[in-house]
Amino acid sequence: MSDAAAVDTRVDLGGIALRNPVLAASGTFGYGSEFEPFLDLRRLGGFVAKSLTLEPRAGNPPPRIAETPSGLLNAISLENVGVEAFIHQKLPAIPDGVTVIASVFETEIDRYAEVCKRLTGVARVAGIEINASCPHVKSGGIEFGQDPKLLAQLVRGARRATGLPLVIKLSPNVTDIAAMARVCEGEGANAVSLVNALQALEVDIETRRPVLSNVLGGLSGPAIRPLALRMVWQAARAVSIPVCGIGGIEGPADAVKFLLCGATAVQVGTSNYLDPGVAGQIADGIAAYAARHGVARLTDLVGALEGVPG
Amino acid sequence: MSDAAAVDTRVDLGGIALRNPVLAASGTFGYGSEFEPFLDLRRLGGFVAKSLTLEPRAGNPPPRIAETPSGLLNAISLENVGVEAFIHQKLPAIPDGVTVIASVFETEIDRYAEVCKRLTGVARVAGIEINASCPHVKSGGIEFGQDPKLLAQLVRGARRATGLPLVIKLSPNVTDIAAMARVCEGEGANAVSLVNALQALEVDIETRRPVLSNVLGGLSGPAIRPLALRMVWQAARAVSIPVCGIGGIEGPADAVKFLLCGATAVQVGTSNYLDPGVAGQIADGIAAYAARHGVARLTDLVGALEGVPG
Amino acid sequence: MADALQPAGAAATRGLPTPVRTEAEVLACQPEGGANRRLVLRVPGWPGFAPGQFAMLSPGALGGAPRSDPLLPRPMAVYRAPGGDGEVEILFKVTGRGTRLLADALPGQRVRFVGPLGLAFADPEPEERAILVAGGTGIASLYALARRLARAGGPGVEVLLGARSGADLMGRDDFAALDVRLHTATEDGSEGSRGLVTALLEAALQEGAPARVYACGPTAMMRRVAELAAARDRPCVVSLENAMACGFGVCLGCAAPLRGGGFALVCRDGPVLDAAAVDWERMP
Amino acid sequence: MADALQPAGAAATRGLPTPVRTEAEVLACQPEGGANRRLVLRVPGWPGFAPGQFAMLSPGALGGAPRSDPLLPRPMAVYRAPGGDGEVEILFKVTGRGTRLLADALPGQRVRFVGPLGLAFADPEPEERAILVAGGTGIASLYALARRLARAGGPGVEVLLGARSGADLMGRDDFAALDVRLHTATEDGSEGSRGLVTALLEAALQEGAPARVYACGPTAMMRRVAELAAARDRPCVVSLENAMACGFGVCLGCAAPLRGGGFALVCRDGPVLDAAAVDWERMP
Ligand SMILES: Cc1cc2nc3c(=O)[nH]c(=O)nc-3n(C[C@H](O)[C@H](O)[C@H](O)COP(=O)(O)OP(=O)(O)OC[C@H]3O[C@@H](n4cnc5c(N)ncnc54)[C@H](O)[C@@H]3O)c2cc1C
Ligand SMILES: Cc1cc2nc3c(=O)[nH]c(=O)nc-3n(C[C@H](O)[C@H](O)[C@H](O)COP(=O)(O)OP(=O)(O)OC[C@H]3O[C@@H](n4cnc5c(N)ncnc54)[C@H](O)[C@@H]3O)c2cc1C
Ligand SMILES: Cc1cc2nc3c(=O)[nH]c(=O)nc-3n(C[C@H](O)[C@H](O)[C@H](O)COP(=O)(O)O)c2cc1C
Ligand SMILES: Cc1cc2nc3c(=O)[nH]c(=O)nc-3n(C[C@H](O)[C@H](O)[C@H](O)COP(=O)(O)O)c2cc1C
Ligand code: FES
Ligand code: FES
Repeated sequence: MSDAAAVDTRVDLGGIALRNPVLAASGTFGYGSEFEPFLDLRRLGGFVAKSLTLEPRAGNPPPRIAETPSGLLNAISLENVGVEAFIHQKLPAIPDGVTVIASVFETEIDRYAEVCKRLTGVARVAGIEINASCPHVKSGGIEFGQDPKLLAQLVRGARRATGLPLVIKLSPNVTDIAAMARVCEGEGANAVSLVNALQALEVDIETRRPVLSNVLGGLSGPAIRPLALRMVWQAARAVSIPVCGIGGIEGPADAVKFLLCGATAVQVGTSNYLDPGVAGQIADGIAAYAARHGVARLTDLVGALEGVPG
Repeated sequence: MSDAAAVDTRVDLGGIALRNPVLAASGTFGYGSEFEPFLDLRRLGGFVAKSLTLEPRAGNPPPRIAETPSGLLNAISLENVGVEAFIHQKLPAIPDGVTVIASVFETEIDRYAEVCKRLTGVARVAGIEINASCPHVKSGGIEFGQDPKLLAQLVRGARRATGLPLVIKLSPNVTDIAAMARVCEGEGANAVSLVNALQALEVDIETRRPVLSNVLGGLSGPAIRPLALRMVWQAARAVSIPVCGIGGIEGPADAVKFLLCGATAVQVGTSNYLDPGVAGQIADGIAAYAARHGVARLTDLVGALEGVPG
Repeated sequence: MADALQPAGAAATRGLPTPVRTEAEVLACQPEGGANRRLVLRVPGWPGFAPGQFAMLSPGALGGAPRSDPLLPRPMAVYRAPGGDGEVEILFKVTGRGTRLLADALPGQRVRFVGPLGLAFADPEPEERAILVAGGTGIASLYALARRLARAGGPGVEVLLGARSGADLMGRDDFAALDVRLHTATEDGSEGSRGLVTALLEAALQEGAPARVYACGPTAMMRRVAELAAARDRPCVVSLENAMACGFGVCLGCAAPLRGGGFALVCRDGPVLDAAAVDWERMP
Repeated sequence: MADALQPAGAAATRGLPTPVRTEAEVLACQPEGGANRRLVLRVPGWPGFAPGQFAMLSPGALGGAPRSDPLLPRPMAVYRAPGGDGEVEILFKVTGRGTRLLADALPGQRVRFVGPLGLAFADPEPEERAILVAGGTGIASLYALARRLARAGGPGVEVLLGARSGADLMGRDDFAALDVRLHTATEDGSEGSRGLVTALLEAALQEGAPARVYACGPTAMMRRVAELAAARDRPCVVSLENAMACGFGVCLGCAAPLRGGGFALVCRDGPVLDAAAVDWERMP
């Protein structure tokens, strides 16, 4: 079987039916339409929109980005148009036939829940991804995703607020990623996605200051891929809900690695900046790999990693 | 002041007096003499020898290493000549005037303690670094450095076993690195060093297997530098004992970044493989930087990062 | 914030070509005085551009094998696109790793190219003189505008170029070949008047006739230009050179602070912005 | 384990030059048939080498600016060092990212060089014929030995080279110019006999006279060579091509499993190892 077109690329991400396993990651794909000059969005499984808050938010002052070895450090903060503008201005601009997952981040659980409520029942919103990598102000800035109890409360709150497929995006800044995935499954999440950017720091030795105005930022890009692969493999072994793999995916081979490690779908992030057409090429490339290896259904690749303790 | 030779480069790492802040990291510098063709070891502050166990140990079967974006993934495991061979064969081969820190890793606390005892009183051993990134077999493979209670017991055991300056090398695979540093300080450690390699995974999509025979490995090299800088900055703010910064240092500028983030000294690891002379160049380069910026003592650079919350 | 209204009148937003994402072929990469280079590319499907627009070039993957370091593409103004065959010229200065690697580009090699991006310079009002002020790499951002205005005729085009020394003045001969009034200033006095280009601007602004100022260069220079223009209340637009990751409005990395709060995205709402709208205090 | 005794008699350990760590200058990088290249370097302070030794070359930093991807240096046999002026030749095959980048090397560029490293081939006993068996990139590792043995005279040197097709046979003309008996085998029969080089070895081993076998190539080939030599109990040494990070015995990454447990470090205890000491079952 060497015809990529004949490969069944469909996957189900916790109730979100995807044409293929390749999504664009939140915060790296804008609200979708920015990519139309470069890419037919229908070639993707779909995309996760920029994370939304209840109110529109401005971000951090510049500098917001810095380059690191094979990585990108960013501190954009909560900048977004707000949930209402998303629903009424951004969503309608997205071409039909494109699967859209909304992403939510907030500083308090009830606000998370409120944004989820507003998104529920909106046509075109196929599911909600909860960005748990936000500092919980009351707990002195620890991320929701770093504390099992906080995370459980967050998932519970979101679960109560919406019947939509609920994907919890885990923070990688933890000791035990498997435990966090289990918490989400226990609270009724339909899937988990990981990893978000890793907390990191870059310094300018001439100014003696952090490069980013926000001091700390999130590290993304190829540099973190081996860390993300490890966490995805650990999470996928720990839960029975689907896992969405994210981190440093540059091409089809990288996406296949995540599938083999147990990811049902993947998200492409930073690479969209470097090459706005790359996500489509990755979708095609995975099918080509499957065809080359006589794999009829991409779901047959999920968790097919060999030579590992059962 | 533009004369590098006039800069006072001496630092004190928890009772270990160093000619300059540049050490070579454990496991990347062998037992020292391997580098003599390439480098006068006296140009360094010193080096940390390959971690030692009570008995000699063979390592993992190949493949043991893999290349990742700006990184190196390795799973050498516990391979070393054992503490006795180190004392009687390796140490004597190290030229005089070179500061040697011994490194210890084991699978149980009493074995850690025993190795520390054997090293205590041995001429040439200026201090002991405890590698806390080892899986604790009894606790199902969690690293000593990942659990505050285990870590406390480990440091207590080592502290009882030796009066030598005790440096605890922290595992980066944790949620709260500052808390781990505080545990070490509380148990009487003289310094902490971080980071060890980050747990990671690389996959071969043709064989569908992990690239390393050991499945998981440790990620090191430039890719992890921004993560290491962040953790060093957080640890240095949390404790008053000296911090030794490690992770992805390629050149003098990188070393200076760690000093500014609060590291009293640094360790150069993976870069020694790529360029066996690099550690000496880094030592010289830091002094040159200080001279260029009119810094009389390198200790004046430690923690001198500006533009960060007090 | 991301959706700040794009400052009125600063930039032309209509009829801009749809950008392409492609592998451009290197036709030539020649020394151009000082640390400057002239890169000539063939861009498949090149849709044309409007003065002020830029492209993202990825130096990382140049050569035999893809690499992820350096990771980010570099923003470069479209200097000129002679002929309709997709030939595109970039003038750049070697300032760091990315541009140093770009300087190694060999004919036949391919480099990822995304562009043209951003908004374009709006023309002056019919009665306005155009005063173009550029320093350092900013010179490359103003050549296409100078060329168009020179050909359009009108009350006249004044071009003021500044650099550290004569050798650093990129594209000087190209400007000289245009029907513009060209003045240069160098800090070492090796060419034109000694000193900063902003001194030339002060002189140029003496003339009473209505004028519109276009500026691109180091932040400090653009800020000074903005002040001088404001003092004589001449409309002034600047082309900013913030660091960028994507170039088309999705990473939110290129934010420039605006007076009265919020940010403009230099890549999407600019790079051409109304100088009066920029909060120069909070510029990095 | 790391300190396993280095297999007796396999390699020469005495009088090896002290390696240098330096920036080598690229003098030339020429096509050499198929995917092969001939790289000529000038290595400052070159101390000479013994046949079997190798060097670590860092493709990552080639070109205008240092980069950390690809990170690791690549091990390459010292093919030849004509003249005493530090000129060093490397023959390599483009197999992946690193060698693809190395193939781009331009005269005048610099590449980090550490070497010569590893142990050298021990000479045969006076009465022994030498049979050199090489496949693919392994050919490069045996040329210097063939050259020395040919000049030394003795009972004779047989060189058996194998590759996929004739174009892939690196350095064939250099071998042909030596006073050795040269036989080639290609899988597609485009040159020499069709089939595997190990078939040539079987024939060569028919002769009764004492012989010592030297082999370098793909693991499967070396393993087969080891079996054939053992069957006729001829001493056999192999030069292994494990992946390496450092090349001088500190990363412990290049471990080769030994019969009876433990590992040899290919870079330090080899690359030349006694074929009978290697645990071929556990080789990756
Ligand atoms: C819209 C626009 C148009 C430009 N046009 C030109 C041009 O025509 N000719 C020219 O020589 N230069 C131009 N620049 C500046 C050019 O992009 C930078 O000089 C270049 O990115 C520096 O990269 P580097 O790797 O050599 O330097 P490095 O300092 O190594 O760059 C490291 C990182 O910082 C970013 N960066 C550093 N300085 C700048 C800067 N001044 N602007 C943007 N990003 C920066 C790089 O993109 C990279 O992410 C333009 C910038 C912008 C925003
Ligand atoms: C002692 C020794 C001498 C050698 N001499 C030569 C020679 O003279 N000519 C020649 O063409 N090749 C030689 N090789 C093999 C050569 O080192 C590899 O082909 C090369 O490293 C592949 O690098 P790459 O980036 O092109 O391939 P990639 O697959 O991209 O390399 C990725 C990683 O795998 C490692 N790797 C992959 N394959 C090998 C391999 N076969 N051996 C060692 N490391 C590998 C690389 O070092 C790198 O870390 C030698 C190897 C050794 C150990
Ligand atoms: C500039 C930038 C902005 C991001 N914004 C968001 C966001 O708003 N919400 C979110 O869940 N993740 C956000 N991310 C994280 C990415 O979605 C992704 O999890 C991370 O970058 C790792 O994937 P990558 O290595 O492919 O980029 C952002 C990443 C970057 C680089
Ligand atoms: C091959 C290899 C072996 C290592 N062995 C040890 C070891 O035995 N003990 C230890 O404490 N750290 C060991 N390390 C970790 C390094 O000392 C260092 O903490 C880590 O590599 C990060 O620094 P770097 O990025 O500069 O390499 C090893 C690292 C590598 C790459
Ligand atoms: S550069 Fe990405 S938004 Fe402007
Ligand atoms: S390559 Fe590092 S020990 Fe052999």
